[in-house]
Amino acid sequence: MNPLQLKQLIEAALFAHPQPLSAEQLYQLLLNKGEASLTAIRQQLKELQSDYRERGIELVKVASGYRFQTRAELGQRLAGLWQEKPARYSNALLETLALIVYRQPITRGEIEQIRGVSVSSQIMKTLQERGWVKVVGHKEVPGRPQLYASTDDFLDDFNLSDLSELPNIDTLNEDDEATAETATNERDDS
Amino acid sequence: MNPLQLKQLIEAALFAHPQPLSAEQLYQLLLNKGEASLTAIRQQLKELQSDYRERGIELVKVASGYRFQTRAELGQRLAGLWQEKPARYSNALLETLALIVYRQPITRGEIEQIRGVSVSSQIMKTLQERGWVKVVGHKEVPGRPQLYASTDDFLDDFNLSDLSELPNIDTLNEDDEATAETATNERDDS
Amino acid sequence: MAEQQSLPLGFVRGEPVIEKPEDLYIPPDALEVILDTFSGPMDLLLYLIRKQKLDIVDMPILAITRQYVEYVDMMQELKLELAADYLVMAAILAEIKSRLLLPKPPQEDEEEEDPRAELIRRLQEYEAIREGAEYIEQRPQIGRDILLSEVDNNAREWVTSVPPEVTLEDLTLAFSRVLQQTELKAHHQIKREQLSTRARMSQVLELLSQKKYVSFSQLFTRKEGRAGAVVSFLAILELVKESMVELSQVEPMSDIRLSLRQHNQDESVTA
Repeated sequence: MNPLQLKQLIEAALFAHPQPLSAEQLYQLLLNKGEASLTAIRQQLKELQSDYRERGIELVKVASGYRFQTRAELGQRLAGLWQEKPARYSNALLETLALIVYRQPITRGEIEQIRGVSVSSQIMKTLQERGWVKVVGHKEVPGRPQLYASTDDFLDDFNLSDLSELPNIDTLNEDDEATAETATNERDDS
Repeated sequence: MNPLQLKQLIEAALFAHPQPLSAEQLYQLLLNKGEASLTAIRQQLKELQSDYRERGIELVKVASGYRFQTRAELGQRLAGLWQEKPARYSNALLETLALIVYRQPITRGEIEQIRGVSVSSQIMKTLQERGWVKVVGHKEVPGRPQLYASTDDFLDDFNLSDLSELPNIDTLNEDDEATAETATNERDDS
Repeated sequence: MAEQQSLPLGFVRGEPVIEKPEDLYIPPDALEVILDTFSGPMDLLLYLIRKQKLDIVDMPILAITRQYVEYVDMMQELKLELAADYLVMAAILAEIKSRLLLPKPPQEDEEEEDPRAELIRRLQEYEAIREGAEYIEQRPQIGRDILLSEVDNNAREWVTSVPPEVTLEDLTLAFSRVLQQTELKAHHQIKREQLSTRARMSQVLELLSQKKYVSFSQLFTRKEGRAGAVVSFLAILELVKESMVELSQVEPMSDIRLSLRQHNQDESVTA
C-alpha cells in the first residue's frame, strides 16, 4: 500500500469511526499483514494533522486515540445548526398558566381541583423559569401551600400594561351559586 | 467574513452535521445578515469539493444537500472497523424498490402485476421504515389505492442527487443480446 | 460473470445441482433453495427462457410451459408452501399454449395477434425492472460502501434554547377550556371574581412577603380613585376570607394593619 492510499484509509477510518482510534487500532483493524508498518501509520497521522492545520476541522490526539473535531473557535457560529425551532407548550401548561393568571393568587391544589388532574412539578418549574409566574405567599391551611401569581414579565411578554386588559371570558355568568359569591364591582361582562 | 473563514465554517458545519446541508441552509443557519452571499457559499463549496478530491473523504452533493462521506472505494476496507456486515436486501425487496423508483407513482397492485407475485407487507414496511418510499396520493380508481413514490432519503442513501443519475431501463429491450447475457448473474447469492 | 452458464439450481449436500436442459430433474432438497432464489413466477419464467439462451420475444411457449409446470408440480408434490401466484402463471401459460394450438395457424407478420404478446410485454417490463433493481443495488450505499460521520464539536454548548411562543389567544383559549371542563363537572368551587380583585390580592400578598406589616391605608391610593379603592377593599376581604392575611388593630381608631396570617404549628405538621 502506498503512502497516499494509507493516508486516505486512515483519514476515512478516523472520520467514520464514532470513537477515537489509536495508531495501534488502525493497524490492527484496517491492514492485512505486511501492508504497512505501525511507523508508517504514525507518519501518516502526523501528516494528516498538518494537512488539517488550516481547516475548519482538526485532527487531535486525545487519551484513547485520534479523532476529528471541529475547531473550537467555530463552536459559537456552528450553534446555529442546532438552534431548534421553539416547541409548543402543552395544553396542560397553558391551562395552568391561564388559571394562575385569571384566578391568582392560587395554590397548586386549587389548580388541580379545577382541572381535575394533577399539575406536574415540571409545569410549575417551566412557568417560573419563564418568569411568568411567581410565589407570592402561602395559604394558611394545612401544609401552607404556596400561592402563585402572575408577574410583570408576564404582562410585558403578552404586551399588557395591566391584568385588567386580559379578555374577560368568564362563561359562568349564569351560574347562580358562583354569582352569589361574586364581588360585583366593575361589571362589564356581557 | 473573509473567504477562508467562510470556507472553514462551511467545512466544519458539514463535518459536524449529521444530515446533508444545502447551500441555502448553510446560508440561513450559519450567517448573519450581510456576512456573506449565497453565491460566496456556493463558491466555497466548489472549492471544498476540489480540496477533497484526493482525500479519503469527499464532499458530495446528494438530493438534500452537501455532505462529507468516505470514498466509496474504501468501503470494503473500512468494513474492518465494524463487526456486523451491512444488510443485504432480497431480490423481492430490490425489485419492489426499483418499480417504485422507476415507475413512480405506482400502486401496490401495479407492482404486483409486473412482478407476478403479491408484495409482502413486510417489504413495504421495510421500505417505508428506511424512509426510501412514501405515499404521495391515491389513484382515482375503485378502492383508491395508495400511490407510492421514492423519497430524497432514498437518493441520499444511494448517493444520488437526482433520479436522472440512475441508468435508463427503457432502452434495454432494444439491444437484446446484451441484456439476455447480463441479467442472470445475480442468482449466486445462496 | 463467467460461471453464469453453469449456474447451479441449488445445492444438495454442498454439491451444486445443475439443471439438464432436456430432462428436467430437480433433486427434492434443492427446491427450497429454488423457492428462495426466485422472487416470483416472473423470475422463474425469465430464468427458464434465459436458460435456453433465448430472447423473450422468441419465447418457445410449449417448452417453457412444460418446464414451468414441471417445476410447479414438483414443488406441489413436495408440499412446499407455494405461493398461489405460481399457479396463476401456470394457468396463463396453459391458456396461451392452448390458443397457440388452435387450428388457426399463427402468421409471422401478424405479431399483434400472437397470444404470447401480453406475456412477452410483461416479461420485458419485468426484465427492465430487474435491471433497474440491479442498478440500484450497485449504487454506493450508505452503511455498505459509504460511511458518514458526525464529527465531534462543541457547538451544542452554544445553543440557546428558544422558549415557545404563547399568544394571548392561546391563553384565553386555554382558560375557556378549563371553564368548559369545570362546567361539565357537577359542582365546582370556582369562584368568579373580577380579575382586578384577584390581581390586587397577589399584589398585597407580595407586599406582605417583603414587609411584615402593611397598613390598611397604604393599600389605597388616591390616584386609583374610587374604583381602585373598591378593588383593594374587595381584595383584602377576599384575602381575609381565604385565610391568607390577618387584620389587626392595636387600639380603636388606629390604623388597621395587614399581616400574613401566622401559620399554626399544629396544622403545618401535615405534609
